[in-house]
Amino acid sequence: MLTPRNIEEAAMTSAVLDHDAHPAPEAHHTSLPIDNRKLAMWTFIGSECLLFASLITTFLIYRDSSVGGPGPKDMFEVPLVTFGTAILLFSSFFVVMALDGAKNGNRKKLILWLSLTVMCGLFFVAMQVYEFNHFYHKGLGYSTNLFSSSFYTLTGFHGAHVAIGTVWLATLLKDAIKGRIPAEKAINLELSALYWHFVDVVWIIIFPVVYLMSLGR
Amino acid sequence: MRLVRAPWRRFLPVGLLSFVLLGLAGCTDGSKYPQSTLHPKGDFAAMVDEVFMTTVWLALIVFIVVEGGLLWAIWRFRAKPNDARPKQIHGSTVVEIIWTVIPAVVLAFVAVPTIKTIFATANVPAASPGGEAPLKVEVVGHQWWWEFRYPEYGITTANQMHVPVGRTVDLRMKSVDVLHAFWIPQVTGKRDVFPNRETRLWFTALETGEFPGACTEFCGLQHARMDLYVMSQTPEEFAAWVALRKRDPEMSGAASTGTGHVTVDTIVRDTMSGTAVAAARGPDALPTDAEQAAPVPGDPRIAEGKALFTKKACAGCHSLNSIDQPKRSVGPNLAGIGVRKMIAGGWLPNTDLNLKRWIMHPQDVKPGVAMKGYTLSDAEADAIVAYLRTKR
Amino acid sequence: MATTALEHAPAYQRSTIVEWLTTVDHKKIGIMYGASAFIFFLIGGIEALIIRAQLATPNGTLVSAEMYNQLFTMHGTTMIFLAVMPLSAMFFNFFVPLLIGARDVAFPRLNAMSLWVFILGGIFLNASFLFAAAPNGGWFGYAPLSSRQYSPGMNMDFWAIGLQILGIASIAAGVNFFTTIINMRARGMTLMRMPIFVWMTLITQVLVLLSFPVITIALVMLTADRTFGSGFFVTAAGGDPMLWQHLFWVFGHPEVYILILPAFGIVSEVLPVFSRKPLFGYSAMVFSGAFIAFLGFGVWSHHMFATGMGPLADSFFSLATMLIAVPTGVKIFNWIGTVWGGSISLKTPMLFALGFIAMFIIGGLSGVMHSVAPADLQQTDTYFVVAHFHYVLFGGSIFALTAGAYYWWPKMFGRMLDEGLGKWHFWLSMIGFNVTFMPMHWVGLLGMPRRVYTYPEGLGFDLFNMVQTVGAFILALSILVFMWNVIRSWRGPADAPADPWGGATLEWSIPSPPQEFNFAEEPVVAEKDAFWAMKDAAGVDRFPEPGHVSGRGIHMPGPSWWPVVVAVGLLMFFVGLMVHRSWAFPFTPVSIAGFALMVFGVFKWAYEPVDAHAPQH
Amino acid sequence: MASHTDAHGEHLDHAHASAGRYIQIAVILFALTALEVLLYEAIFGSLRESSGALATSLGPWFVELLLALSALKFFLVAAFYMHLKFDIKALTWVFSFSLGLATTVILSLFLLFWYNRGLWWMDGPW
Ligand code: HEA
Ligand code: HEA
Ligand code: HEC
Ligand code: CUA
Ligand SMILES: [Cu+2]
Repeated sequence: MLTPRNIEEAAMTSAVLDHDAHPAPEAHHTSLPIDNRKLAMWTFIGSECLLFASLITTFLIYRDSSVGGPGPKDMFEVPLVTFGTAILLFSSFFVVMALDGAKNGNRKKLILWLSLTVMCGLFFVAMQVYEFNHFYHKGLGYSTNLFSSSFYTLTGFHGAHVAIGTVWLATLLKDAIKGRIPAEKAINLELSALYWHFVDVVWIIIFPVVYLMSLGR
Repeated sequence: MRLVRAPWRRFLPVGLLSFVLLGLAGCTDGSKYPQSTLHPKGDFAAMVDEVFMTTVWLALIVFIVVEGGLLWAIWRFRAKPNDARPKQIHGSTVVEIIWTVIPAVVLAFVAVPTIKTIFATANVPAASPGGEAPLKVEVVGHQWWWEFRYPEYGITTANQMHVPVGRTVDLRMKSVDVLHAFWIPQVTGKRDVFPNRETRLWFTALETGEFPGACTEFCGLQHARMDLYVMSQTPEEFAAWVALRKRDPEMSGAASTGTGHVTVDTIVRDTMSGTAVAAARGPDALPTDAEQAAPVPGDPRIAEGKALFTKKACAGCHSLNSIDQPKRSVGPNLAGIGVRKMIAGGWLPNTDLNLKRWIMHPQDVKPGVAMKGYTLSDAEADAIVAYLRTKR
Repeated sequence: MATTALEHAPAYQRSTIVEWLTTVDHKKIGIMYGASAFIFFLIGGIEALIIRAQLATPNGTLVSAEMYNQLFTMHGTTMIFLAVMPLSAMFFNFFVPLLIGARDVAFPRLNAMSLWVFILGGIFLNASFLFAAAPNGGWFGYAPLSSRQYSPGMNMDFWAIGLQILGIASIAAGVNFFTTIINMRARGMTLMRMPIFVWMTLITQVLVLLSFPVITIALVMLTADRTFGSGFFVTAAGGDPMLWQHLFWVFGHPEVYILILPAFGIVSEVLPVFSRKPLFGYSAMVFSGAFIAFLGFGVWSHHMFATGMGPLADSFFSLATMLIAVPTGVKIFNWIGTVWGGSISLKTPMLFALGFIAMFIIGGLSGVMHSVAPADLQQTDTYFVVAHFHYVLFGGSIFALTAGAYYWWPKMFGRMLDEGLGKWHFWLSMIGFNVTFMPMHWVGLLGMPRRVYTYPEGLGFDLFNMVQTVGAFILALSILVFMWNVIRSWRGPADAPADPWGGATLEWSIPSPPQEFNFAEEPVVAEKDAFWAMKDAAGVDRFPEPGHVSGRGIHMPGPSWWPVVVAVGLLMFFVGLMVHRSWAFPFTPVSIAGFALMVFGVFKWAYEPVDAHAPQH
Repeated sequence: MASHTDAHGEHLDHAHASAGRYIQIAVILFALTALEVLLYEAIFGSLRESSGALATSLGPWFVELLLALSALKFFLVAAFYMHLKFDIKALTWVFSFSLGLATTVILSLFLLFWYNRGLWWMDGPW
């Protein structure tokens, strides 16, 4: 019933964000062949689906109900967002490469791809700061109208997720540089990578649903 | 154990009995319960009552069978000294299927009339039972009173809605502030009233009479005191009432033509502050007709009251004219206030004393209302009351 | 069953307060959930008593309209979020690991954080009374009444922000328990061998995880409206109050099943033990629970029949709602099937469990009456609804939680509660409860709206209300009896046996109260009702008392300050949102400091070895 | 329990999600995004003039096309980058159930609002 691999995985069972695996020799046994933290991350991601669903619903219902003020067509600029989208997609790719490095104990590879990922994160956040600022100067404050409030809330929530993810990945990068992410601790990176992909995937929805659709119809 | 078993056997049957008895009490004497949903006097309410009673009877059967079974099992299988270990049964697919299907069947008997009634009540009938076109009434919810407008006649009134018996009433409703819900249990169910969408409701009163109603969506501080009355009148009486309203301009004079009238959009609504003052007092006594004194022609207080009504800025919020009034007035229309049944959102009987108290200290009676105190002396208040009594 | 009694290793000494503040032991956390939730329950109950005293007679003047509105809002909010949910959480915490044969939950420190966030959030909500600004917009805070324009005071800020705080606690706990149950079961405990209470807990967590984010977003938007001047629910800006209602009830209806499913689970544990007969139709019980939860996501608009959604929507939600009676009926019948043919011993836990069934049926049937959309047009927002939900919430949740309390008390504290007082408690509850809430059906149908601080004479409400008030005080008396029972047991000896009732599940196999590590040896399970199976295999009715063991070699996670620190930071962050009104500088120093503290705490937490301060064995 | 562990045992090996596969997926993802933007530009944006008949024929399906393309991207990231394809099934269940519910909530609220606003006047005769 207990394979060696299973025991090894089980040995890593501990609190979310715990970078140090459970040191106990006789650790918890897990019912499924999967780390608790990974299951928890997926559970959390499931919960986040509903968070973004509520935000997207609000945006869709309110997009065209504003009383006056600028609308999507006055604001959105496709090239900038396309750039942001590409950045996020790139970063998803980078982080799987980093994880690949981590799992194979290839520290150089890990550090290289992980730094690229973090840079993408920073770029995206910067892009959003720029965009918000730009919109603001074009006359779209947070409370200007329904469109602006629901747009900023939705993309702001997403941006906050990106920011948290970036900080998390940066912390791991620091660990990696210090050599604290050996192959058997790749799970630490895997968790943040899952989160990061989810954030990317949400943007994959936001980009057409919020930007392109608002411009299109 | 002695303490335990005896009441168990007795309690639920007794509970059940009182359930039924109380139910019967509720059903028999409608006159004691003027706001009852169980004594419909309108077609909408009657349709609802019918489907409701269907569910009541079915529920009662389910209740008796299931609770009965439960009690029987408890009694029959109570532990006895030296009981052997009971037979270990883990389930039975057949039984389980049976008791999945039976409730589903029972529910079908509820579902069919439900859907029928949903569709039967959804749309305003094209014509009254008598063939007449429905009477359109616009209902406007305010914190915390009701405005009623009759576009057919161009008249407006407040808190007391007059309708002809037998003619379907087509209500189109909206709010000027928060959500409210319009409800007159004896004739129709409730419907929410929104600031941003028109909702509809309808009914045909099948009897004449006075039907109390209430606002049932929590709408802030004085939600409890946002009642209303529906006066269901014979067509002749109703026509007379309309004629009376149409005569208002002759009776009221310049002060109340509605020009310069404040509407909710033009005032700052800081009066609804949640931290309101003293507790409201109840009415001192029940009204009798005698307390609502009829106006005496030539009474000097009437002229004085008329002047005060303008001077004290009452006319800023209240109109005494019910014709062609602007929408969304801040205060209720006071045409007809002289004989209205209730004041202050339908809960103070309209006696001279109560009216005077209201005019002098509205914030004591109903803390938080938009109508603040207006420093009136006793005599001034009497004069205004006398003047308002001429508005019939 | 390890029965080797070894010398006790020298215990790591901390002061009691520090020990409880920093503990990550699921049992201590459970007890703290229970204690704080019970205090909140008393507060909510006292609010209810004041409500009842005000309504005892027409034109009551005990409290002002404003005070009354605060009371019922806080009563509803408290009972739901600060009493029933955390009381269930007490049982999740204490018993889920025991029932699945685990040493702890998956994330002990996250668990501690949930607790502290909950407690601080509850204190925050109730602190509003100190500012005379308790929430006053009803427990569902309908917009636009809850917007700044119509609720200018701090009242609804407390509500919106308080619920966000509590939501974070719930979601964190949801992730934790979902993971624990899926992944921490003892060897051999397949999903279909789990005790039904664990199943219901699992389903409840799914509901929490999928419904709380929705209200979180609604509350964020409400807070944005109130604080930053956006117009999500401001009709003048095009905002639609219907959106609030939909988002609230998309959360709100699953929420009521969050309140009842744990209760179903408790009752399903109690009935078999006191009938000495296994649960009837185990898998039907599991699937009906899952089905109820699933349907629970598709019926939310039955709270909105009066909004005039239109006949198609009304029909859909009517039918979907009715359908829930089918799986619920399956549960009821299976419970009856469980006691049927058993040997029923009417101990207090059993009385409450049976009382639960009897009362829940009534509440369920009035629920079905609500689901008839046209009939609901007469019922909604009247005392008929108030009757419905107290039958399911008090007669349902509270009765079952009480059954659980009596049942598991010996395991939690090593002391028995007194049977005689327990019976007094039960009968007083039963009578008080029905006297309070049965007449609400009638007074509701006779036209009494809810949320009215007073009502006039002449509508025929007077007698009913007086009776209800008397009932509420009988109910209060029954709670006092319970409290007395607790105090008595506290004073008495800690001599509860490990298995006082002849239990079916693993928690009864270990000493009462359990040692820190729960199981000296991780159990292996081969069947449902694992402990019964073990006893059967050994051919005994009861095992001899299990001895205490040293636990040498068992490593448990050590205590930690960081969960408390993060919780405090979180609270500060939210408190900071209360006091400012500008989009230009969205965050006050308090918020920023709180945020910094939180980030600091998270980092320390992340880098703290799990057993940094663990007892040295 | 044994059944759980063993049934999924072979999935535990992450080897078949190789770097090469990741690169493949990345290329597809970019192609899809480019297609999305191209569609937008062809139908509404700068390429509108030159695309002519194509734009008019695709115009009514713009939203559907976009959603389909995004769904595809979504699926690729979830399946390969997030390893759902290789991990234990439980994770796929957790995610797809939540996702399904989220989608249902969005759609049904959208539908309800559309239906309701068509029934009653939104600031109509008032
Ligand atoms: C524990 C909480 C709980 C539970 C379990 C339920 C269970 C149910 N509820 Fe309740 N409900 C609330 C808590 C709960 N409710 C609250 C708090 C409110 C008010 C919120 C507010 O406005 O403040 C509310 C309001 C509410 C409304 C809105 C009323 C209104 O405001 O107008 C409706 C409408 O359909 C409803 C229906 C139901 C139904 C059909 C069930 C069903 O799940 C019940 C199913 C059970 C049975 C039916 C009994 C057992 C079954 C049998 C014995 C089988 C045979 C039966 C038949 C064939 C009928 N509830
Ligand atoms: C689980 C939930 C729950 C529980 C247990 C209760 C319990 C009770 N509720 Fe509750 N109630 C709600 C949930 C609940 N309620 C909700 C959600 C609402 C809607 C709110 C809204 O409209 O927004 C509501 C509304 C509500 C109303 C309607 C108010 C209105 O619409 O105007 C009333 C009126 O009678 C009422 C009464 C009671 C009573 C008498 C109890 C009793 O059962 C209480 C029994 C408990 C006690 C009596 C406590 C014991 C205390 C002591 C013994 C004193 C000890 C003292 C010290 C140690 C100092 N409740
Ligand atoms: C700021 C606007 C305002 C002013 C000024 C004002 N009122 Fe009012 N009045 C109201 C409102 C609003 C109500 C409805 C209050 C309620 O019941 O909630 C009301 C109600 C009334 C009623 C009861 C009507 C009914 O059917 O319930 C009377 C009578 C009345 N006012 C008379 C007066 C008199 C006399 C004055 C001048 C001394 C006056 N009002 C000044 C706003 C005003
Ligand atoms: Cu208006 Cu309640
Ligand atoms: Cu519900």
